[in-house]
This record gives sequence, C-alpha cells and structure tokens, in this order.
Amino acid sequence: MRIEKEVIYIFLATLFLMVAIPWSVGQLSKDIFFEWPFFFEVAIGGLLAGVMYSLVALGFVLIFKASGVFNFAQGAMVLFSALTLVGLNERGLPMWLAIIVTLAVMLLLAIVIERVVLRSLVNQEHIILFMATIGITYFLDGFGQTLWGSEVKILDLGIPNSPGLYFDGRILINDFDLVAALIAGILVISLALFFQYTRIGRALRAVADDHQAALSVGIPLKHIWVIVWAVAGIVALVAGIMWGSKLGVQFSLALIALKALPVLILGGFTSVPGAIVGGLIIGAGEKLAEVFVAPLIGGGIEDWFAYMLALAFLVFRPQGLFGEKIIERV
Amino acid sequence: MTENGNAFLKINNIEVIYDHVILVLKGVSLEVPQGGIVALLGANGAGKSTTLKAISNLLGAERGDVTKGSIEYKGEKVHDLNPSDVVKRGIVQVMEGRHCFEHLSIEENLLTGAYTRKDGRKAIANDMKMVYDYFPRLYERRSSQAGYTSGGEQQMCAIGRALMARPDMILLDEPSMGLAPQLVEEIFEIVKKLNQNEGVSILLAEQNTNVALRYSDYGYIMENGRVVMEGNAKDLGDNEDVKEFYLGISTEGKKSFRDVKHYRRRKRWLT
Amino acid sequence: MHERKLGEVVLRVEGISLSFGAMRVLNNISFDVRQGEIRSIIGPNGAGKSSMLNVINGVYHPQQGTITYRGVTRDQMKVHHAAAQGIARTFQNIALFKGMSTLDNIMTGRNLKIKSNMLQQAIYWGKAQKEEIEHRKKVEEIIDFLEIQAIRKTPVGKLPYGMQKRVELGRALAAEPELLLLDEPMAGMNVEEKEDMCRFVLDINDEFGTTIVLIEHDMGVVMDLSDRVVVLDYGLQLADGPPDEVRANQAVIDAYLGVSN
Amino acid sequence: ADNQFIGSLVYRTGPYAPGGIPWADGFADYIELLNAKDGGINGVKLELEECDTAYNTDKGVECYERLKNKGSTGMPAVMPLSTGITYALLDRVVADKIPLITSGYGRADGADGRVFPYVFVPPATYWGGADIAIHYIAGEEGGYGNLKGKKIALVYHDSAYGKEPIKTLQALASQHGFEFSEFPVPHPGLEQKATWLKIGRQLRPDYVLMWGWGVMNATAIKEAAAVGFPREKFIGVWWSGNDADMVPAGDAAMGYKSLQFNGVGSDFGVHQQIKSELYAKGKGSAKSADNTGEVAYNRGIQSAFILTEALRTAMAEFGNKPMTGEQVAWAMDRLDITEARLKEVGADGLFDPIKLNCADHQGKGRAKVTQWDGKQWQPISDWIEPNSTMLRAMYEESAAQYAKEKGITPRDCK
Amino acid sequence: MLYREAGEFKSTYRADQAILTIRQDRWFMWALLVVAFLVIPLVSSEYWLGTIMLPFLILALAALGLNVLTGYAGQLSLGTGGFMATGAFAAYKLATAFPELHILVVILMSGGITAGVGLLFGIPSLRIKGFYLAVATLASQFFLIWMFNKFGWFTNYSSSGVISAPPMSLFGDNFVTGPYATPEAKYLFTLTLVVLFALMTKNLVRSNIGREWMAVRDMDIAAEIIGIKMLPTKLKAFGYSSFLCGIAGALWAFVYTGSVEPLAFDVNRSFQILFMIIIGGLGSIMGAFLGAAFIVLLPIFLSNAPHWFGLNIAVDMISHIEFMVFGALIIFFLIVEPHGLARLWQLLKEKLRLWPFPY
Ligand SMILES: Nc1ncnc2c1ncn2[C@@H]1O[C@H](COP(=O)(O)OP(=O)(O)OP(=O)(O)O)[C@@H](O)[C@H]1O
Ligand SMILES: Nc1ncnc2c1ncn2[C@@H]1O[C@H](COP(=O)(O)OP(=O)(O)OP(=O)(O)O)[C@@H](O)[C@H]1O
Ligand SMILES: [Mg+2]
Ligand SMILES: [Mg+2]
Repeated sequence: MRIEKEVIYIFLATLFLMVAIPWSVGQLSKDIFFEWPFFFEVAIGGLLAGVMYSLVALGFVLIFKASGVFNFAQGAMVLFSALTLVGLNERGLPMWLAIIVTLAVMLLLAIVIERVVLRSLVNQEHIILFMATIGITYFLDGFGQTLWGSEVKILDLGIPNSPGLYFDGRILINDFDLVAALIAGILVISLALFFQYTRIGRALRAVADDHQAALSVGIPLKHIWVIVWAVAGIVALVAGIMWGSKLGVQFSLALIALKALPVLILGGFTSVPGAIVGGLIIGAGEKLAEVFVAPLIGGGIEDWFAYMLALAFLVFRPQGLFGEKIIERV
Repeated sequence: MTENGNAFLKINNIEVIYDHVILVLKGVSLEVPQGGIVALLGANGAGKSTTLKAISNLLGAERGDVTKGSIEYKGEKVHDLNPSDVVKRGIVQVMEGRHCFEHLSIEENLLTGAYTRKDGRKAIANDMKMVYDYFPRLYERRSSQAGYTSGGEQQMCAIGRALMARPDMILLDEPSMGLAPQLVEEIFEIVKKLNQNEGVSILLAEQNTNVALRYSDYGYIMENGRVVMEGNAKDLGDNEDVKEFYLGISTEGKKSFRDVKHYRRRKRWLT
Repeated sequence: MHERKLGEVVLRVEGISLSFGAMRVLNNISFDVRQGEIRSIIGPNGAGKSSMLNVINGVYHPQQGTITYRGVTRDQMKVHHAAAQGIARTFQNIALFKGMSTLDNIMTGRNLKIKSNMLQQAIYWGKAQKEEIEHRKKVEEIIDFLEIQAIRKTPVGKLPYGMQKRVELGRALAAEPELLLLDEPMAGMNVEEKEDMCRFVLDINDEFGTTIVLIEHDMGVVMDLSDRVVVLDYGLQLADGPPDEVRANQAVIDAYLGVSN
Repeated sequence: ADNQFIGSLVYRTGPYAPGGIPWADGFADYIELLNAKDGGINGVKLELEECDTAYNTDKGVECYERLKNKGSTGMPAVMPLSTGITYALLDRVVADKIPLITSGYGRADGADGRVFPYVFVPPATYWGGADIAIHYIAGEEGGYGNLKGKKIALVYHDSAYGKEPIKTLQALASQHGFEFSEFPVPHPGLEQKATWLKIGRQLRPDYVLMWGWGVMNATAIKEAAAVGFPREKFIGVWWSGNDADMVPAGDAAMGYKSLQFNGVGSDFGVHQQIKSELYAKGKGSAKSADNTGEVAYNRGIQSAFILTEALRTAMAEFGNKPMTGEQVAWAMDRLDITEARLKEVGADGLFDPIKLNCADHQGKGRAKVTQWDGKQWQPISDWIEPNSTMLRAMYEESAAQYAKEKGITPRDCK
Repeated sequence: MLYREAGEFKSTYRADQAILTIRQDRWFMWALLVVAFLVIPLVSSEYWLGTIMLPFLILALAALGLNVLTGYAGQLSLGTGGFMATGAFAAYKLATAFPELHILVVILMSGGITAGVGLLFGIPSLRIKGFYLAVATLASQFFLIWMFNKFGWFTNYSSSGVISAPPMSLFGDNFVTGPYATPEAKYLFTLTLVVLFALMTKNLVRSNIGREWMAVRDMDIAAEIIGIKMLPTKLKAFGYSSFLCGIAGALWAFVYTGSVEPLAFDVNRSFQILFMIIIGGLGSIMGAFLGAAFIVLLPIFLSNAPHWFGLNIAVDMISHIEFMVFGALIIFFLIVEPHGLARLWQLLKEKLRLWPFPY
C-alpha cells in the first residue's frame, strides 16, 4: 500500500490536536481534570474501543470494496450471526461446533443473497443496491428473531473483563478490550494480505469499478459475491461474538452499525487498513472529546462528535484517509 | 454463409427486449465461420452493440433480455451461460465506450483480462509483453490509473485487456473509436495477425466501414434491429448503396466534407 | 481550397505547460485562434489535446503559460467562468446528463440566460413561464437545426452513441457561444453521420460566426474543415499551419498520420 | 353477554424486547387469571388484544388508534409503556376520553389531576424515584446531615425519559449540600467508556444513580465493573432494574441496586394462582412458570391489576357491563387499593396500596430498593416514601406551565 | 387503446410544457384530488384520517423535500430527521414566544429557519460526494438532535425536554392543533399544504433550477463547465429541501402528534424517509408519494392483515413476519423495477399505451 504524504501530514496533525486540545482545555478550564496518566488512560481506552468499531466497519469495507455496495445489512448480519451462534449453543451444541455451524449458515446466507438479490441487480446504481441491502436488513431482523426469539442471551466465551492496572497501577486498561484489539488486528492483517496479494483481490476491485466490464473479462461475479459476502459474514460473526460478549446478544447489537459508519468514512470505504486507522482515530478522538471537552458544553457528545470528526477529515480528503480517489475527468 | 457448413458462431433469429418493453433486435441471424473476420455494419442505433452483447451475455446487466432465437458457439448453445462461462469458452468482447476499470492501473487492467486463464504466470507475462509491444503507449502509462488516461489510451487498454484472455473469438465493438489514424490501421493489422497466426475469429461492429470492409471477409448490414444485407466484404464494398451511405463515395467519387449537401434524401432499406 | 478571411485573434495560448506529478502533458504550447475560424488540434492518443481544451476551459490549471481571451489575460479561472465568457464545449467521453431528456439537456445549456429567480420559478406564473417558453423556442430552433425532433423527449441515456454526440452539440449551442470547443465530435460515427456532423459544424461557423476549436482523428474531416491545424505530440508542439502544409509535414506523418494518409 | 375489551400496547420485538416481553406476559397472565378464576370481572369476561409497538412511537400511536374503538365500549384505558408514545397520546386521550395510565414512566406532572384529567401515574414517578434514591443514600450514610459534601452522579439516557430526575436531584443537592453531577449517555448507549472513565477514574463519586434504558443498563454496569466502581453504590431506577438487563452483565451486576415500585420474586399468592390456574394447564404466556417472578413480569401484573381494579370501581357505579374510557377515568379518580384488597388477591407485599383522587393522580409514590444477587433481585429496604410536599409543589408548577402553553384551564377539584 | 397520446396535438409550447400533457393523466389527477379532498374525509374513519393519512401526508412532504435534494440534486442525505426536528422546534419556539402568530405563519417561518440550518449543513457537499456525503450528513442529524435535547431554551426549560403544541386555529374555531382539532380539520389542512408544496416542487423541477439540480446530479463537472455554479445550486437544493422537511417536522409535531421529544426525529426517521424516496423513485414527485405510501401503509397493512383474515397469531410473530415480508417486498420491487414505484407506474402506462400489442 502506498501512503501519500498528505495522509501522513493529516495524521500527524490529528495526533498533535488530540494531545494539544485536551491539554490546553485542561489548563484553561477549572472543570476539566487533566493529568497525564489519566489522559493516556482515556486515549488508550479510546483506541481500544475504536478497534471494536473497526471490527464492524471491516464488514462494510469488504463488501463495498468488492462490489461497490454499501451494505446496510452489516449490522443485521452481526446480530443474526451472534443470535445463531448463541441459539445453537443454547440448544445444546458445544461452542466450537456452534461456531462451525454458524459459519456454514453465514455461507449459506451469502449464497442466498447472491442468488436472490445481487444477481438480479447487477450493474444497477449504488443507491439501488444500497436499498436492496435494506430489504435484507429487515428480512434478517425478522428472520433472526423468529428463529431465536427476542430475549437477551448471554454469550460467554470466558474472555476476562477485569480492570487491569498497568504502569505501576497508574493506568487502567480493560483486559477484554485488549483481547478484542488483538483479534481485530489479526483479522485486519489477514484481510489486507488477502486483498493485496491475490488474484481475487484485484478482481474484487475491478468488480467494484464496473460490474459489466468485469463480466466482460470473465470475472465470475456470482462466485466473487458469494466469497465476499461469506467473508463479510465471518467478520460479522467475529464482531457479533465480541460485541455480544460485551452487551449480551440482543436486538440492540444491530445498532452498532451506526458507530461503525464514521470509522468507515474516515478510513475510506475501500480500505481495510483504513478501517483500523479510522477506528483508532474515531475511538480515541471521541473519548478524549467526551472526557476533556464535552463537560464544557453539556456532555453526551460522543455520537455526533465522531461524525463531525469524520466530516472534518473528509473536508481535507473527500475519499477518506485511505479511500480510493474519486476520479473525475472530462 | 451457407457454403461454410460448420459455423463457429451461429446466431439464429434472436429478439432482444430492453426493460421488458423496448424491442431492439427483431430477429437477427448471422454466422461467423472458424477463423473468419466478419463485420457488422449499420447506422447509429441499428443494434450492433446489442447483438454483440447478446452473444457475450452482457445484456442482463442492462436489463435486456434475449426473448427469442438461439446463439450457438462451437455447436453449443451459449445464451443461457453466465458471461464468465462465455469467456471461459473463449469469447471475449471489447465493449463500446472502453469500460476500463478506472481505479486500477493500466497494468492491473490488463491482468484482470487474464482472470480466466490457468496457464500460469509466465504465459500471462508473455502476453502482457505482447500487448505492450502492440501498444507502446500503454507501456509508458502502465502504472497510471486508467481513469486518468486519455480516451485513446483507454481504448487501447480495453483492446489489450481482451487480448490478455487469449480468446478464440473476439467481439470488437467499434475498436477504432477515438484512435489516431495510424493506430486504426495498426489495430486492424493486429486483428488480422491474430486471425491469421492464431486462428482467432473476429466479429466486428464498426462505423469506419472503409477499414472494416478492407479487413474482413464477410459483412452484415443492420438497420433498425434487422439484418438488411449481407455478403462478401468485397461485394458489399462494391455495392452502390453501401458505397454511398457507408463509404461516403458517390458516383462522382469521394467528395470533400465541406461540400456535403444540406438536405439529402436518405435511402433506407427499410422504411 | 476555398478562401476565407480570418478575423482578429480571440484566443491566444502562450507557453502553456501542464504536468500531473512527474508526467508532462503539455510542454510550452503556444497558438492562437482567430475570430470565425475553425481551428483543429490533432495528435496521437495521449498527446494532450483534450488536456489543452481543459486548460482553455479552466478545468486544468497549467503550471506555466498564459491564456488570453478577448484581450484579457487570465490567471486561474473557476470552471464555470468559461461558460460565462461565451466558451462552450463538447466532450470526448460524452458528458450528457443521463437522467434527463434531450430537451432538458439542451435547455440546461441556456442556464446562464435565465433570469427569473427561484421563487418565480416555484410559482411558475408570469415571468418564469414566459421566459421558459421563450427559451423553449430557441431550443426548438436548435433541435430543428440538428434534426433531432424525434428524440426530443427521450432520456439521453437510451440514445445511440451518435445521437448523444449530437445532443451534446445542441447543449453547447444553446449557450450561443462565441467559442466552441469540440472534442472528437465525430468519433464512433459512420460516414453519413460524419457528413451530417460536418454540415452542422460548418453551418454553426458560417451562420452564427462561431469560432470553433476542433479535435478530431478523422483526417478527412480535419483537412476538409479546418482553417489551421495545430499538431501536438506528447506534449510537444509539432506543427502549426494550414491543413495542406501540415499534411505534408514529414514529422507529422511520422508521428501521427502514418503512411496511408 | 358483552365482553370488556382491553387493549394492550406491548413491545415484544425490537431493541427493547428483552424488557418488554416479561411485562406483556405478566399483564396478559393476570387478565387471563381473572378470566379463568372468576370469568372476568363481575361476570364480564375480559377480552385482551395486544398490539406490538416495538417501542416505536409511530407504531404505538397507530396501535392506540387501532385499538381504541374496539370491543363494545372501546379501550377502557391505555398504557403505552413508552415515554415517546405517552407524549404522542397526551392530546389524543383528552379528545377520546380514554385514561392514560403510565406506571412509573411518562410525565411526572401527570400527578396533577387538575391539569391532566386523563393522565394517571400511579404508583410512582421519576421525580419521586429520585427523591427515594437520595433518601435511601441518606439512610446508608446515617442521615441527611451526612450527605453534605458527598458526590452523587447521575448517568442517564439522553432523552426526555432520562432527563426527568435532573431537576429533582438538583433541588435536593442544593437542599442537602451534596455535589451532583450528570453524565448523559447518547442513545442507545452501546459505548460508555468515556463516561465511566470520567466517573470511575476521575470524579470517583460516592454514589451513582442511573436512569438507563435497554442495552444501556448492562453496558453501564459492565463499564462500572471495568473501572472498578463498587456496584453496591450504584443505584438504578426501576427501568434500570429489569432481570433482562442483569443477565448480559453477568457477574459484573452482582451487588448492583435498583429501585422497584413493586415487590420482587414469585412468592406471592397471585403467582401461585397464576401458576396453578394457567401454567399448570399450559396456558401461561411466558416461556415457563419460572419466568413469572421477574420484576418486569410483576410490573405487568401490577398494571393489569390497577386497570382491573379501576374497572371494578367503575362497575360498582355504572353496573356490571363493559366500561367506557370515560367511566374508567371516573373510577381512576377514586381508585382506592387498600392493604386489605391486596391481601385478598394475594398481592400484599407485592404492591403498595394506592389511593387516588381528583387532584392527586399518583398516590403515595413509594418504592423499594433491591439488590441483584447474581440470580435475582433481593429486597433490601421497605417501602420508602418520597417527600410529597416538595414533589407536589414541583408537579403543580410544571403542570401549570403545561396548562399555560396548551391553554388548558385546570379543572376544579373541590 | 384507451390510454394514449395520439390524437392530442399540442400547438403551443405552453401546452407542451404543462405538468400533465396527456388528457387521461389530467383526468386522473383531478379525480385523485377530488377523492383526496372530498371523498376521503367523508368516508374515512378517524383511525384512517388521524393515524394513516396524516402521517402519510406529512412524511410524503418530507420525502418530497429529500427527493429534491437526493433525487433531483443528487446529494445523498441522512439528515432529514434533524431538519424535521429543527422545523418542529422552530415552530414551537415561535408559537410560544409569539402566541399571536397565525399557524400558517408559524409553519412557514419554521420552514424558513430550517432552510437556513440546511444551508449551513449543505456547505460540505461542495467537496464531499455520494455515500461519503450521506454519512457526513449524519453529523448534522446527530448534532441537531443532541442540541435540542441538551439546551433547555429550545423546550422552554421543560424538565423532560418535550415540546407540545399549543392549540391553534386556522380561523375562528377551526382548530388544527391541540386536543380539540378534529381529524378532518387536521387532514384537510395538511393535505392542502402538501398539495401546494408538491405543485411548487413540480414547478421548480421543471424550471431552470430543477434542470440545474439534475445536471449537477448527473455529472457535476460537465454541469460546471456549462456554467452552473456548484455552490449556489447545491445550496439551493439544501435550502429548499430542508424548507420542506422543516415544514413536515412542524406539521408532525403540531398537527400529528401534538407533543414530541427530539427522539421522534432520530436517525431512524432519516432512514425511513430515504427508503421512501428510493422505493418510490428518485427524482420523481410521484415517487415521494408512492414511497411514503409503501413505507407507511405496508407495515400497517401487514400487521393488520392477520386479523382481517381471522388468523390468531401472537403479536411478536406478526411483527417478525411483518419485518420479513416487508424486507422481501422491498427486494422484490427493486428487482422488478430498480428505479422505483414511480417508474413502475410509468412502465405500466407505457404498456397500456401499447396495449393490446406487447411491444
Ligand atoms: N439499456 C437500454 N435500454 C433501452 N434501450 C436501449 C438500451 N441500450 C440500447 N438501447 C436502444 O437499442 C437500440 C440499439 O442500440 P445499440 O447500442 O445496439 O446500437 P448500435 O448499432 O450499437 O449503435 P451505435 O453505432 O451508436 O453504437 C438503440 O435504439 C438504443 O436506443
Ligand atoms: N487529470 C489527469 N491526471 C493524470 N494524467 C492525466 C490527466 N489528464 C490527462 N492525463 C494524461 O495526459 C495525457 C494526455 O491526455 P489527453 O486526454 O489530453 O490526451 P488526448 O490528446 O486527448 O488523447 P486522445 O486522442 O486519446 O483523446 C494522457 O497520457 C493522460 O493520461
Ligand atoms: Mg454500438
Ligand atoms: Mg482526448
């Protein structure tokens, strides 16, 4: 991956602002408590939380990158996969078997989606495909709940959730977050390699550019789409497991998609590493803002702040940090 | 083309409808013999591109549908195949309007052309070299994103990409569009070479009738979704009507574009 | 060859250099365009012809050189200023508004001439309607001129390629430009259609006195129509002069025309 | 004979279903119990129809309108179970003359029956809840006097609902001298790391109160655990005290406290009856009889109980036939659920007696504090009564402002 | 061949530029208006008027607004909910601060204020495009809702942050808001406004500004080259669109529910309205109405259907099935016609025109 200079400058500027603003607000305002260990605690907590967003954003990136489809159903897929996993587990399947069966279910889902939806909508405008994924969302929401019910379910993989104190006990980091970050990291690296070094990776990008031309050179859209949606399904399952162990498996899981969107635009719709970098910036940014700036204006700004932050990046780079440049030529 | 018994590609009376309501091809039949170069001529909107897309099965992507007739390739019915399977059978289309993958570099564009091939990196690299030999300009621009290259460069890229598939049959839709005159000749020379050396069959939709008829063996003239005339390229070239409407040569010989009359009665085979 | 009298210089391009990163697209290009002439730019693919139009248009900003239009040398120009100055254009890769009908596309070309404001248009009574009808008349004249009455209400996305080119010309004409830039208006057309197109270009030039800059790969067309021809070759200016002179230029033959022409 | 129609707006689906399902089950079971046991009320059979709102205001309004004219007399009362729906119905119920009963949610100033003739808020309001929480904390600390200088934080769902207690808490803070700080959590509350770092690592308050909703509750408890904030000092309002919210929090929820305006567990007469009359015959609506002790389930019973008692009161006046909304409103104005009556139905200790009148649409407004022991709630206090003089003044002030905006002349309650 | 245009010749451009050029279409439209204004209020129950028609009309108005922005000007937006909230809160502040203002003035002014806010949030659209813009507009959505939630001034410091509409009348006793407004009055009032604004929008999109919007949508760089200035054109779209959305918001809060909290205009509302215009047809006035009908009516129909057929299904099951069927229908309609119901309607007419011949 080539990293442009501009990106590095933006990145450094962001880093600087993230330290400078909390620090100066801390100096100026009596209401804001600023202390370096606490600052790092918040920053690290934010970075790790951001990785959890990245997990969800990754699913979006995969499908967008490979077909130009903005997959609204990613959140529903997270919910559906987690529901299936827990549902199977509750019905007596051991966890490992439940995971395997769920993976199979996600593959099946990908095949069905390709057959029923995507195949008939080849070469349509992006917004139409987007709308179709909304149809998928409704369907999955209803279907998942019909199968497995709407009650909240526990998903316990035994990941510890204890406060760990580091650096002479001055900085508190949650073990669960560390595990999540590790898993997300592995996922991202393997996906990035997959895209960079395989023939399929190139084909995926071709498909995203022009469905019809991709067909004309013999790229089998059918298979490609099944592969991509299945991989997105797997990513959804991983996200579902992580978020599900955090929040319990329930309908609300589908809502985390909204937290992933700013990550997605900040990193760029088409970049796997972008999803991680975006997650880190959004996570740290929103937490720092919430802790060190928000009290001045009433608090609870996390949500819109994440979007505003992403928006600010877009003003400098309309395609996100690592997204593909929008080509306009006459 | 009845004299050639085993047609390579055979289109039988096909009808194509767009959007479930717009009837565009109204029973088109044509044949391409093995190792032949066949030209498909006709005015704007006659249905040339639609015919080619029907063969390569790309109509679905435009909500078009072959509702009647059949398309056979090497004796096998191909109109129900997926586009990618059609490519695997050896038919590749160069689409009108370039259709390069704009975010991919020229080189990556060429590589996607080899997607269906299984004969190893080496062979692909060889062919890439061949394409670059044909189009040195592409070699110079190989690492730029296709979306930023000039119109002609994109056209070369699209043709090169098709060659990368090592097809048995190429469907060329207006290959000369937007190319410099020198290159137009070169493209047709390349086509001829592929045809002669490698036995690739060619079906060619072209507005540059002059060149097209010069390089092809046989021609069809389409109008309004129907084939209205067919014959050996030579015969067609000698036909008075064809001369006037497609070659721009009237009985008085070639005239300057400046002197074209204001209003002319257009003769049509169909009215 | 016919004799034509050329007016004074309307557009002067001097020492233009344009690069994208390391890639030099135009290198010290200078030429002028005179009132009422048909000026062609030719050159191999990727020579920088379209880029030259983009520079004139204000889409690309050259690193060096000046452009003087009607005696005013301009620096950087916003894209929409060109139209306001009376420069209209067609595009190599058709740039019509795909979701609109032929009529609407051409009407859009008149956007600078419409004076009623948004409120008046919302009420669509009185001024707005009167204006709309007036402009519609003008546009109908253009439609008649280009002989595209039959496709007036068709969405342009569905039109065959050649028709789209014609509509695009119509849209450019609707602005009643003083300088018309045509980028390969005849690509993808058969002889008959090219003849029609040539007729239109000549008529525009004759009847409206519009100055035309033409890019075209069909040498027949270029040689027959143009008063003077500039030849570009990968950023360099190879030749500039009347068609016959250019046609005979050995460098041009080598770089571009090939032997058969 | 005509049946008494009862419409019930429930949310068995959607993001809040985990809390909505047990409520709906409790409500339905109690109605069915009356039908099974006594053939309804005074021989008038009860006919229940549910409509699923998914906790969505638009759907809720649609449900209300769909149900309001059903049956021979229409819906006798509406319990929208959502603040948003409550607000959307405020105007409508006046026109339709259907009492709007919001138990432990909705507009607290609905307690002022002079301005809100059709709104009833028994048994408790958020404002009362806030006061009860502080009362409890004062008790823990050894008296109101010791609150001085203590830090109490409120974590709340950043919506109309979550903001309800703020005014009360501010008033109490200035009255008792504790330091009050607020921490809004944007809807839906999936991410609270920043909030809890601020609370747990920086402010380090003595107590945290929570007005949370849905998935926000479990997340808050988990985050509290993650920053090591003691759960014993963490007290939620009743909507932050559903069993369903404790489940995903797992061990982290151990020790967490919550207010409840009803008793917890299923060791009550009414539960015995429900089990024997319904579940033993395979008729209950919950998944199994084990679910019948969840607090949300009990709350469902309570709502059904209040409604049916109002129907009884109305029938005593208007005769044993299906009642209209207007008649039930009349009865609600005179609702008197005594200790004795509670004993009769086997709900003593489960609910607090309620006595309403024309001006007072709330009653005593008492609640208990309960603590989660890892499996279920354990009551750790008796009924606590809020400071009704202070609250009454606040209700009246707020209602007066509403009356002014809406151009309502408060009715005379002599 | 009942439906055709043959035999109708238009001798003036004026006639040719009329909104409906085919006689049958005009009849149809008049009939529709008669039904909407006379028949529906007479025959409909309160439930239909107050719970189905009213939100349908108001959401259709919002959809119309969004369709101007997204369907015509090509600027994908997910800020509709925020703009509706702005309209609602502006109306509330105006109505409570100046009780003597007439309801029409209040509503129009709140539209105007929303337009101002829309302009502000439209500025980034100069650089940001497509889905990036869509997600970026979420910033405005979240910010606006947060703001109304956070600052007591907007709600006159009500403790819960909920606003409620004072009773207002058109003239005399004809209340259109508040508890004593009849559903008929509310319906007719809303319908009149919606019809007027629909007409106005139609006028705009068939005039120069509409063409400029579409040009920007279809190819912004070409549009700029022919002289269309990006900023004013896009901002006009943002302004007008949010004007309509603001009015829709004000109507929602004042006429439909009477009392709302900001969450009524949360991001789900934005999505809902976006769905309407995509399903209905981007860049079509008719599409906004068809889409609103689809998204509002279908779920109601689906959740009522089992009752009508006498099926006794548990409510949660109905709800789940409703979701699935709704999702499946969305996909089905897109596959049948990706360009929305409006286009489907047109194709139907096209077939009708050719009838009885297939092509
Ligand atoms: N997607 C489509 N939907 C509807 N009609 C279409 C579509 N594509 C093409 N058509 C119509 O089909 C007819 C034939 O088009 P086609 O592109 O095949 O012509 P062509 O002979 O290739 O013309 P050209 O020389 O301009 O390329 C034209 O009238 C065109 O308007
Ligand atoms: N925006 C851009 N970014 C990068 N390279 C560009 C850009 N625009 C043009 N180029 C390059 O500049 C060169 C000249 O392009 P231009 O489009 O002007 O060629 P042209 O003379 O019009 O060729 P053709 O006859 O093929 O249309 C090409 O090699 C093209 O790749
Ligand atoms: Mg063609
Ligand atoms: Mg060019």
